[in-house]
Formats: sequence, C-alpha cells, structure tokens
Amino acid sequence: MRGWMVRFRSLIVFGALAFVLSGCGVENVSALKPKGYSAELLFDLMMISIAIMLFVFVIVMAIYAFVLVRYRQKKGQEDMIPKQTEGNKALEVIWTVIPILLLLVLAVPTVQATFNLADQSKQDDKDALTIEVTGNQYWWHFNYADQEIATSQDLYIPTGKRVYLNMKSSDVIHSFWLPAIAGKMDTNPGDNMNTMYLEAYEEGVYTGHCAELCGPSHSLMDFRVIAVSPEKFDQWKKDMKNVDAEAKPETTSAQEGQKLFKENCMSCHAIGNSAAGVGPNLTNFGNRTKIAGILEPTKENLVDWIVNNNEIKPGNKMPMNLVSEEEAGKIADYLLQLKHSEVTPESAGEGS
Amino acid sequence: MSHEDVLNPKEMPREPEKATLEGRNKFIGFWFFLGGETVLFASLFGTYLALNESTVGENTPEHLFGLDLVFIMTMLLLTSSLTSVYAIYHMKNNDFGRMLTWLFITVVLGLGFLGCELYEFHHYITEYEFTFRSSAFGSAFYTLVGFHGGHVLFGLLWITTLMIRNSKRGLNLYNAPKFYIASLYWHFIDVVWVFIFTVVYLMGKVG
Amino acid sequence: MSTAVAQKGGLGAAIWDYLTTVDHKKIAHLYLVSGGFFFLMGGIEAMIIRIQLIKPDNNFIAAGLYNEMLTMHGTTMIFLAAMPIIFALMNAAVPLQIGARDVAFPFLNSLGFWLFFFGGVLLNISWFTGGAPDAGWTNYAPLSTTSPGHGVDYYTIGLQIAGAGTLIGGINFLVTIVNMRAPGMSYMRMPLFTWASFVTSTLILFAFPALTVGLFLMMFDRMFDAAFFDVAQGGNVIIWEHLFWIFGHPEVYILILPLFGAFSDIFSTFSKKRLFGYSAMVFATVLIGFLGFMVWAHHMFTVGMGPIANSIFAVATMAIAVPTGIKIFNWLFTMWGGNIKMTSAMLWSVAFIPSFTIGGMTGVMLAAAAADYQYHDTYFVVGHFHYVIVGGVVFGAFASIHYWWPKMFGKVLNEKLGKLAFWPFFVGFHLTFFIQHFLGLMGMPRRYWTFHEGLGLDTGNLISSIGAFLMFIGTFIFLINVIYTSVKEPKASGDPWDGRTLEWSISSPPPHYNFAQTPLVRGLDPLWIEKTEGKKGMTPAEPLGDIHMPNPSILPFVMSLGFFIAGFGFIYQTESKSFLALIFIGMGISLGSMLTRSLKDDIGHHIHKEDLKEGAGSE
Amino acid sequence: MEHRSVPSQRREYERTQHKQEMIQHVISFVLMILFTLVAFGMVVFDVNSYFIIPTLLLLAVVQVIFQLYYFMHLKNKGHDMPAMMIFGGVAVGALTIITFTSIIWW
Ligand code: HEA
Ligand code: HEA
Ligand SMILES: [Cu+2]
Repeated sequence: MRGWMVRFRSLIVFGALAFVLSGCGVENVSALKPKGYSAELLFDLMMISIAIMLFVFVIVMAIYAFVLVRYRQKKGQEDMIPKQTEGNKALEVIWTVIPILLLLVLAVPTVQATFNLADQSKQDDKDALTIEVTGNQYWWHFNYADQEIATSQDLYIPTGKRVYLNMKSSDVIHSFWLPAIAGKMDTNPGDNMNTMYLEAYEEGVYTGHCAELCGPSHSLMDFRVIAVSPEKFDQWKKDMKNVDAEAKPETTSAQEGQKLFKENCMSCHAIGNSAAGVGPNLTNFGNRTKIAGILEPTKENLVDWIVNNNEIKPGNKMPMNLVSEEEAGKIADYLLQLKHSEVTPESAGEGS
Repeated sequence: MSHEDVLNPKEMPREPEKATLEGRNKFIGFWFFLGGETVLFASLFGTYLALNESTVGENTPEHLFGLDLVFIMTMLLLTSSLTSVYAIYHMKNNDFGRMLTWLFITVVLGLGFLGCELYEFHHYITEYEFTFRSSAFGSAFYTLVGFHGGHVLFGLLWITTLMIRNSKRGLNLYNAPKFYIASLYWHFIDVVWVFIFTVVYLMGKVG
Repeated sequence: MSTAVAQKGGLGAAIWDYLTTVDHKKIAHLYLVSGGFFFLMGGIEAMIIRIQLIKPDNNFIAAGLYNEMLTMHGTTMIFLAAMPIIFALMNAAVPLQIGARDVAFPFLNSLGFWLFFFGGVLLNISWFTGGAPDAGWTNYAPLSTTSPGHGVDYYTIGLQIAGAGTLIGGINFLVTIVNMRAPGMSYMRMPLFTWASFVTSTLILFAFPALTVGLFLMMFDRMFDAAFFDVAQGGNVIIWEHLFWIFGHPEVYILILPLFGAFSDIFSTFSKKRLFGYSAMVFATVLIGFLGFMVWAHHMFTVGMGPIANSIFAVATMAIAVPTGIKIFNWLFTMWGGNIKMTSAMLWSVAFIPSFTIGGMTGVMLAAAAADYQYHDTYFVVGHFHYVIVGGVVFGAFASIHYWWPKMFGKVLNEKLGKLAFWPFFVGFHLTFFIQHFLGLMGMPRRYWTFHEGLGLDTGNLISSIGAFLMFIGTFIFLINVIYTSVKEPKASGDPWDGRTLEWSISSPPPHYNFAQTPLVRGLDPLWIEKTEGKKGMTPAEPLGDIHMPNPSILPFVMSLGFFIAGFGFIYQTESKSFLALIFIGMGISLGSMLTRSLKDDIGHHIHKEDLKEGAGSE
Repeated sequence: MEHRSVPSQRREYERTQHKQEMIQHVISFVLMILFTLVAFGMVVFDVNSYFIIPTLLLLAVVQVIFQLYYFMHLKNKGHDMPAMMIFGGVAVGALTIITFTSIIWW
C-alpha cells in the first residue's frame, strides 16, 4: 500500500497540493503536518480524495462557466425559445460511469487504511506497550498496563514504536484526538472498549483534544503526548516505577503543602502508582506541560486553579475553596517540585 | 357525490371503504402509516434484542417468563384477528348488525388479552420485583411489550367509539372506511404480537 | 366559508381564520412565517456563536451557555426552520402542480402544522425556564441523560411533538400525490418538485419513527428512571447514536431533496427549456432516497464499530455521489443551449451549483472512513454540512421563495432588492464556511466554546465570523424586500415567469378551490404544452360543477395545545407529582378533541358552480 | 358513481366471492393456529436443536405473511402502494434490527 501511494504522490498536482496544505497549521497540532504513522497514512488518503475532488470540480466548473457565459439571455432575445431537448443517453452513461470509477479509486485505499488502522494483531506481543486510556470530565487518565505506572494529562510514549491504547470512559463519551500523530477514537462508558495505536516518528510534544461534546468544559479538555526516544522512554519508565510517594520535599512551605495535600486532596488524587481515583494522578506533576491541560505551569496559575477551578473549567468536579489561598500556595509549592523523572517535555525537544 | 349519497347511499358498492375519494385516501394513508409503524416497532425490537441480556440479578427472560399465559394471550389475539375479518366480511355484504356483533366479539377478546397482560406485568412486579427500572432488560421489556399493549388499548377504544357512534345509523360511505382501517389496525397489532411472542417469550425461554 | 369570515371582520377574524384553516395555501403561509421566524432565531444564535469565536480565549458568553446556544442553533435550524420552510413550499406548490383542489387530509395537514408549531414553541420556552438543552443537536447519551436541569427534557418533548406533526405532514403528502393527481398527470409527468416531495415524504415516513423511539427511550430514562442508557444497569449508550442517525441521515436528504426538486423546476423555467434527462432525474431522486437509508453509520466511524462495518458504510456512502452527480450534470445541461434569464430565483439556483458541489465533495471525503478519524467532530465537518445545508437548503429556500412568492402572496418580490440580498449572503457564506475546513484540519474540534491562542486558528476564525456578519446583512435585506414588496409592488399576474407547470395556469394567489375545473394534463410541463399550441390556459377535464371543500376546524389547534400542556406535565412531574395534573389536563384536551373529531361528522361543504369564477382559471 | 343500480345478479356473485374469500380466511387462520402450536410446542418440549431459533422466526414470518396477504388483503389488486410502503418499512426495520444485534456491543 505504501509503495502504491508513493507513486500516486509523485503526480504533480498531488505534490503541489500536499505542499500548499501542509503550509497550514502549527507543528505538532495540525493534521496537515503529520508526524506519525497513522496521521501520515490519513494525510495521503486525504490527498488522494482531494485530488479526485479537484478533478471533478474543475470539470463541473468548466461546464458551468461555459453555460453561464454562452447561454445567458442577450438583449433583444427575450422571446427566443430554445430547442427543447429531452436528454442524452450517451452523456447520461458518461456521468454515471466516470464517477463510479473515481469512487472506486477512492474506495480501495479507504478500505485498506480502515483495516490497517484497526490492526491490533501485534498488541499481544511480549514487548508491545499497551496503555489504558480513560476519558473523564474533563481530564485524561493513562494507565500503563503491566507497568504499574499511572499518569494523567501528559502521556509519554517512545518514538518509532507502536503503542496500543485500550480506551474507555468513566462518565460520558469523550474522544481522544491527536491530529499530528493519529486520528481519533471515542471513549465509551460501559463495556464497549475501543482500541487504537499511536506511532510517533519524531520526538516532540503533541497537542491532543477531546473531540466529543462532553459538557461545558469540553473545549478545555486538552492533553499532551510527549514522544521521546526509546532510551529516554525506558529511563522515564524506570523513574516512574521508583516514585517515592512519601518523599519529603526540601522547602518548609512545600512540606506544609504535602501535609495539606494529604489532608485535603488525597481522597481524590493520587501520587505514585495507586489506581486511578476520582481526580487526576499527580505523579511527576512538576514536569507537566500544563496545569489541568490548559494553564501555563506557574505557581500563580496553580493557586488560582486550586481555589477557582470551577471558574476556569466550568462543571469541573473538584471542590472549590477547599483550602485558603495561602494554603493553596503551599500545596502548589509541594506539587510543583514533584519532578519524578529526568525525562521531561524539554528533553523531547520542546518546552511548551 | 353529494352529502346525501355519502351518508345514505341508495346501494352499497362492492368495496364501500373505497367508494369515495376520502375513503381511498384513508385507505392508502393508513397503510402508509402502518409502514411507519413497522419501523417504530422494529426499533423497539432492536432495542430489546440489544438489551435482553443486560439483566441485573436473577431476573432473566428464562427465569421470568411462563408460557401458559402467553399461549392464552396469543390464542385470544389470533382469534380476535379472525373475528375482525368476519366483521369486514359482513360489512362487504352490507350486513351492519352482524358486523357489529363480530366487532363486539373482537373487542371482548382484545379486552381479555389486555387483562392477561396487566396480570402478567403485575405478577412480575409483585412476585419478582422485576420492574421498568430494575435493569436495562426491564426497561426494554416493558417498553416493547407496553407499546404493543398501548396499541391494543387504543385499538379497543377506537373500535368501541366507532361502534357506539354509528350504532344507530348503520353503514354508509362515510363510516365504512373508518371501520375498515380500524380492522387493518387490529390486524397489524396481531402481526406485532406474533413477533413478540416469538422473539420475546419463546426465544427468551430457549435462551 | 372561511373566506367569508375573513372578509367580514378585521384582525380578529383573520387570526381566527388562520387558526382554523385547513386550506393548504394558508397552511403554507403559516409554515413559512413560523419557519422564517425560527430561521431568524437560529441565525441570531449562530451570530452569537460566531461572536464568541471571533478571537481566541474569548469570554463573550459562558461555556455552559455556549453549549445551549449551539444545541439550540442546530436543533432550531434543522427541525424548526428548514423542515417547516420545506413544508411551506410543499403546501404551496404540490397540490397546484398536480392539479388538485386540495390535499388528501386537510384536517391532518393543519394538525401537522400546529403540532410542529407547539413543539417548536415548547422547545424554545426552555430559554426562559432555567436553561436550554445543551448536549448538541445530536443529544448523545449519557451526556444528555445526565445533563442537569430540564433543558434536555424540553428537547425530548418538544421534538416528539414537532416530529409527530412532521410524520403526519409526510403521510398527507404521500397520499395527496398518490391519489389526487388530475386526469393525465401520470407519475412520469409530475414536476420534479412534486417527485422530490414524494420521495421526501417517504423518507419522513420511514425515518421519523426511529427518532420517535429514540426520544421515547430518552424520555423514559430522564423522566421515569429507565435504564436504556445507564451503563451501570446494563444499558448501552450506542443505541441512542444508532437510533438518532437512522433518523438523522435520511433527515439530511429530507432537507435537500425538495430543494433539488425546486431547483429542477427553476432551472428549466428560467432557461426556457425542458428539464434535461427528466427520467434520469426521477431515477436519481429515488435512488438518493433509497441509498439514504443505508449510510447512517458514517456519522459513527469513530465510535468503534470495527473496520468491517466502517468499510461497508464508507462505500455505501460514496455511492450517493453518483445519483447526486447525475443531478448536477443534468441541471448544467438543462441550462446548456437555453435562454437563461437571471432573476433572483435563478441567481440563488445558479449559486447553488458550485456551493453544493463543494459540500458534496467534502461529504465524499468524510465518507472515506479512515480519513474521517481526522475529520470527525472538527470544523471540517461543520464546513461540510453548512456547505450542503446553507449552499443547498438555504439557497434553495431563497430561490423557491422568490420563485413561488407570487403564487403564495400575489406579488413578485422586488428583483433589485432580491439581488442586493443575494450578494452579501453569497460572499459571506463562502467566507464563513470555506475557511472552516482548514480550521478543522489544523486541529480545531467542533462544539468548542473557545480555542486557545498559539494554535494557528485566530485568523481563520476571524474571517469566518466576518462572513457571518455578511450573511446577517443579506438576510436583513431580504426582510426589507418582503416589507417593501408588500407595500410597493403591484399585483402579479397568474404566470409571471412564463412558467411550465400547472400552478402557473391559475391566478396568483389562486382561489381557495384552486382549479374551477380540474385541468386535463397532456404531458410533461402541461402548461408549456398548451402555450406552445397557442392556447391561453389549460383545457378542463370536466364540466363546471359544484366543488366539494373541507370545513375549517379549530380542533387541530386545540389538540396540539393539549399535547403542549401535557408536555410541561411530563417535564416537571419529576419535581413534584402535582404536575401530573397537567398531564391529565393536557391529554384530556387532546383526547377530547380526538373524540370530538370522530363523533362529529365533518363531510365538508360545497361551493356552487354559480359562485365560481368564470373559465378554467387562467387568470 | 355507477354503484347506484347494482343488478341483483352481481350482488349474488359478489356474495359468493366473499364467501370464497372467507373460506380462505378460515384456512389461513387454522394454519396460523397450527404454526403457533408448533412454535410453542418446540419450546415447551425442549426441541433443543441448533435450528430452533431460525425455525421459530420462520414460523412467525409465515404467519405474518398470512395476516398481511389474507386478513389484510395485501394480495388483492389496488394494494401495490400499500405493499411498497410496508416492505419499505420492513427493509428499514430489518436493517435496524441487524444493526442492533451485531454492532451495538463489541
Ligand atoms: C442537506 C444536508 C446534507 C447533505 C445533502 C449531505 C450530503 C452528504 N454528506 Fe453530509 N452531513 C450533513 C448534512 C448533509 N450531508 C450534516 C448536517 C452532517 C453533520 C451532522 C452532525 O454531526 O451534526 C453531515 C455529516 C456527514 C458525515 C459525517 C462526518 C462526521 O461527523 O465525521 C459524512 C461522512 O461520510 C457525510 C457525508 C456526506 C456525503 C457523502 C454526502 C453526499 O450526499 C454528497 C453527494 C454530492 C456530491 C458528491 C457532489 C456532486 C457530485 C458530482 C459532481 C459527481 C462526481 C463526484 C464524485 C466522483 C466525488 N456527511
Ligand atoms: C438548516 C441548518 C443550518 C443553518 C441554516 C445554519 C446556519 C448557520 N450556522 Fe450552523 N449549524 C447547524 C445547522 C445550520 N446552521 C447544525 C445542525 C449545527 C451543529 C450543532 C451541533 O453541533 O449540535 C450547526 C453548528 C454551527 C456552528 C458550529 C458550532 C460549534 O460546533 O461550536 C457554527 C459556527 O460557526 C455555525 C454557524 C452558522 C452560521 C454563521 C449560519 C448562518 O448561515 C446563519 C445566517 C442567518 C442569519 C445571520 C440570520 C440573520 C438574522 C436577522 C437578519 C435577524 C433580523 C432581526 C430581527 C428581525 C430581530 N453553525
Ligand atoms: Cu449523513
């Protein structure tokens, strides 16, 4: 299939088209700048379909323009009665058969790609990595099956390797969309588990969104996928397995924060590998790309979040004003120093 | 055609239900409506089939359903289908009295059916605590069978109204189509029941 | 009788006349006015959406309100604007095009309107009672079943009532077309608009019951604690998605097909040419309707149905491009060799071709199942469906309204203002929606209250919002045109466009019995045939005689009012059982009206031949 | 309308025709009862074979065809449109049911 597509791509229109389109959008955010296996496959499929559509459109517009110019009523001819043609069999056949052929050209790679992206046959291999993805209002949880690693919001994957996702939702339907690496897949509540795979070509921090309306803060349910080289990924895994959830922070403010956190937050949040709770797992929080998926990771923002989260993310389930602003500052100090791994978003080549 | 001809026809035509334009419209329109009803019940059946294993506790189809009552209900409804055919037969022979008699029997059989159904629901609720809210299966079961029961009830009300309204004046070209489509409706209810006893009860028992 | 009342009194009598009318031409007015009103409502909601999205991280309206806005925009536009405007056109034109004096079920026709009307009003009352529905027009469970407040309850009840009206309307038109055609009007001589109305009504008949069931399940879950969509009790949320789309996909063809029909009539009229490939056009219409039922799951490619189902639905969806293409090319060749007159109606129709073609093509791109993993639920989809809906349905509605306005209201809409309204709308339309395809691909999901800075989405959204303002201006000019025309324009003749079909053989607006004598149809484009043979109007198929007409009735209004009242009962009985009383009152009113209807003979009345206007009706 | 003076001869003829139709109705009724008995019998007596469900469904379908074609006269002339719409409904319904039994759970 790939070879076939490459040949297709060599068509001039096609190349030009891809060139123009890939001028659009921001790196690591846009489906038009594919950086992974699935996204590239889909990009090629898009280009085939756009090429076909352009071909058809040009023909339609050519006839259209000719007709409108040539047969527009001229002055003094208002009463001209044109010949009343009934139709034309040959033409009728042409514009039935040609679209059918064009659609076949599109249908074949479509079906191939559809099966290709559903291919989970290697998921059971020994070294295959499977991650359980859970959509929640309004955050993402990632559980590395068999690895005893749990994270939320930021997902670390190795480059050049297929990572399999088993996807579910804990409440309403969400949809996991990572435009630059792969397409999207819904997370359903109940027994209907979905699967997909990710394969990133390059290191980087990729932005993902929730793509299925899930409530007021649907548009604020971003996540990041951090693709790092397999070596760094192994390092990250090792670091994450050895998290000491009880480790004492250095500053006193952070120490107080730790205590406050235990008293107020631990009923929902977890640090370390304990299974997913009501709220996101905060392990490695200091290395997060964003707070709550959307805010820059500064202390100010974090305090604001702890105290006013419902104003930032309407409908969020975390209680507001559980702690005072001062206490929130201490908790923020504690959380921001939770850097459990040397491997950070920066080490994936980009900070944002 | 004048009003007089419609309400007091000098002679009944062969197919009085289709003698007037209004009658023909009703006839075709009602059949079309039944086409839509087919989709309605198919959607309910589909939902039931998707959820009939979504039971909670031991209230499964196999556990709940008893076939004797369902058999009686089936016989009642099938027979009522025949009696309504008799009614239309007498309508076509312009024998209003006999038509009413057979319609009356149809209504009685239908009432019998409805009574059994209510008893059945009551039984499930009181004996098994199996309700509309017990499980997805419960919701789907009561909705499907209940929609059918609702149709039976509506059919009974409809036929009874027609009988009472026209009892004094006999058959004419204005009410013949009404009787005719009411009987179509009744047959359709029977059609749906055939699938209910097959899909819900018999297949439920087979497991 | 109804006209007699109207002549006698002032405003009150006129209102009473419209409340009780069973005349399809007046019901057309009712549909057009309420559909038009809801279009403005939906349009204002769209403007609010576009203002919110004019710049990144905007806070013009709150997130929750935004979801209500987009839900109500979609629901209003589809169910309360597009559908009734289509029914307005069908009521105005179909009986006339087939040479009928009336529809098959005048009473039900009126009932259909009032059910739609009260359903729509009920839905919109939610704005004032603590929150509109907010789970999208697709209302996916369990977001909808767990949505707090009563918004979604209004959605289920409102659409249930309006949907019942639509179903009734559909059956009415089916029977009208099957049974009420004038002598000689065989199926293969029917104008394309009538054909399209026939196929559309069939789609309504088979599609709406699925919605009915879906809404019942939703209602049971929300109001009576059923467990259809409650996964904790074994429910399954995918059921709603299928039921919705089994209805929803045919629905989009329900929207577009009548306008395809109208375009066919308009193209041939203003090209002064017979429709090219008539039988292929009929065939394509039927085929689109048929295929329309086998593709619904293309809205669910990312739900997880698996590659086999996805592939089947992908290929089936692509197939629809073929009959649609047949139509596009036949329209082009209808104009080919013609004598094209660019009236406003024609302008909208001509603009439709490239716009809809683009929309259809993005549709085929979406149909490529795997690629839809990227497109789905992004602005690419929003771009697609506005291209087909606005570029097809709205352009078509404007074209048809210009075309049939003289027949409906007796005056030709001002041509200058007509064209002045067209241009800003047309330009605005492309500005708004073309760029949205790219926004989607660049990573903007739909139903987003806001987008963040730095994602490259700022300029595109700004352009899109500017376009929306231009559409607003265009619509506004159209409204001015309506007022201007009703004040200033002279009365129109019966046949202002040199028309080809039967509706142009009678006066504008027609007398309430339509045809004094039923016309004899001798071929396709019956009026054109007579005109080419030098005759002024149609040859009558019967001697002048008494005409039988139905009586007006207030019962449809009362019946619908009953359901409307009961609707509130259903919505609020979850809070207090005393609201059960409303259910009983409402249902009592409705069932009582039904009983009245069946107990009271209503055989209609006759217009005596002495009271008819002379001649077969050619003005 | 021509029905005003139906000759009594034709009346007679119609009556016999109605009778004949009635006999058909009774026969189809008996068959329907028979099918029902077979269906219930198969379940009650635990004819537990691989074919029981298809057989039950087949029996139901045949019964329904009797209802439609005989009791509801779909076989008579003038029923083309009704037949078309019923089978349209059946087709859409069948697609729905196939869907709900195949791709709802996975
Ligand atoms: C009037 C309404 C209308 C119409 C006519 C169409 C027409 C089509 N639609 Fe569209 N669609 C919608 C309204 C409509 N749609 C709406 C409202 C939604 C979103 C709902 C929501 O989620 O809220 C939607 C969403 C939607 C999706 C789901 C996207 C997603 O959510 O991920 C898909 C996927 O396949 C799709 C496909 C198509 C196709 C293939 C056609 C075809 O019928 C188009 C056929 C036409 C042409 C192709 C052009 C003319 C043809 C030629 C010139 C011949 C030659 C052409 C070729 C060989 C390509 N539509
Ligand atoms: C018939 C269908 C229809 C029509 C005509 C339109 C018309 C328009 N729509 Fe849309 N739209 C939908 C159906 C339709 N829409 C659907 C189904 C959805 C999906 C909803 C969902 O996701 O659930 C949607 C969603 C949708 C979105 C996406 C929202 C989101 O996902 O977050 C947007 C955003 O730009 C949009 C914009 C517009 C605009 C600018 C118009 C314009 O064309 C409107 C032009 C009209 C006007 C501007 C009116 C002008 C008013 C006046 C002149 C009033 C005069 C004043 C008085 C007399 C008081 N629509
Ligand atoms: Cu669709």
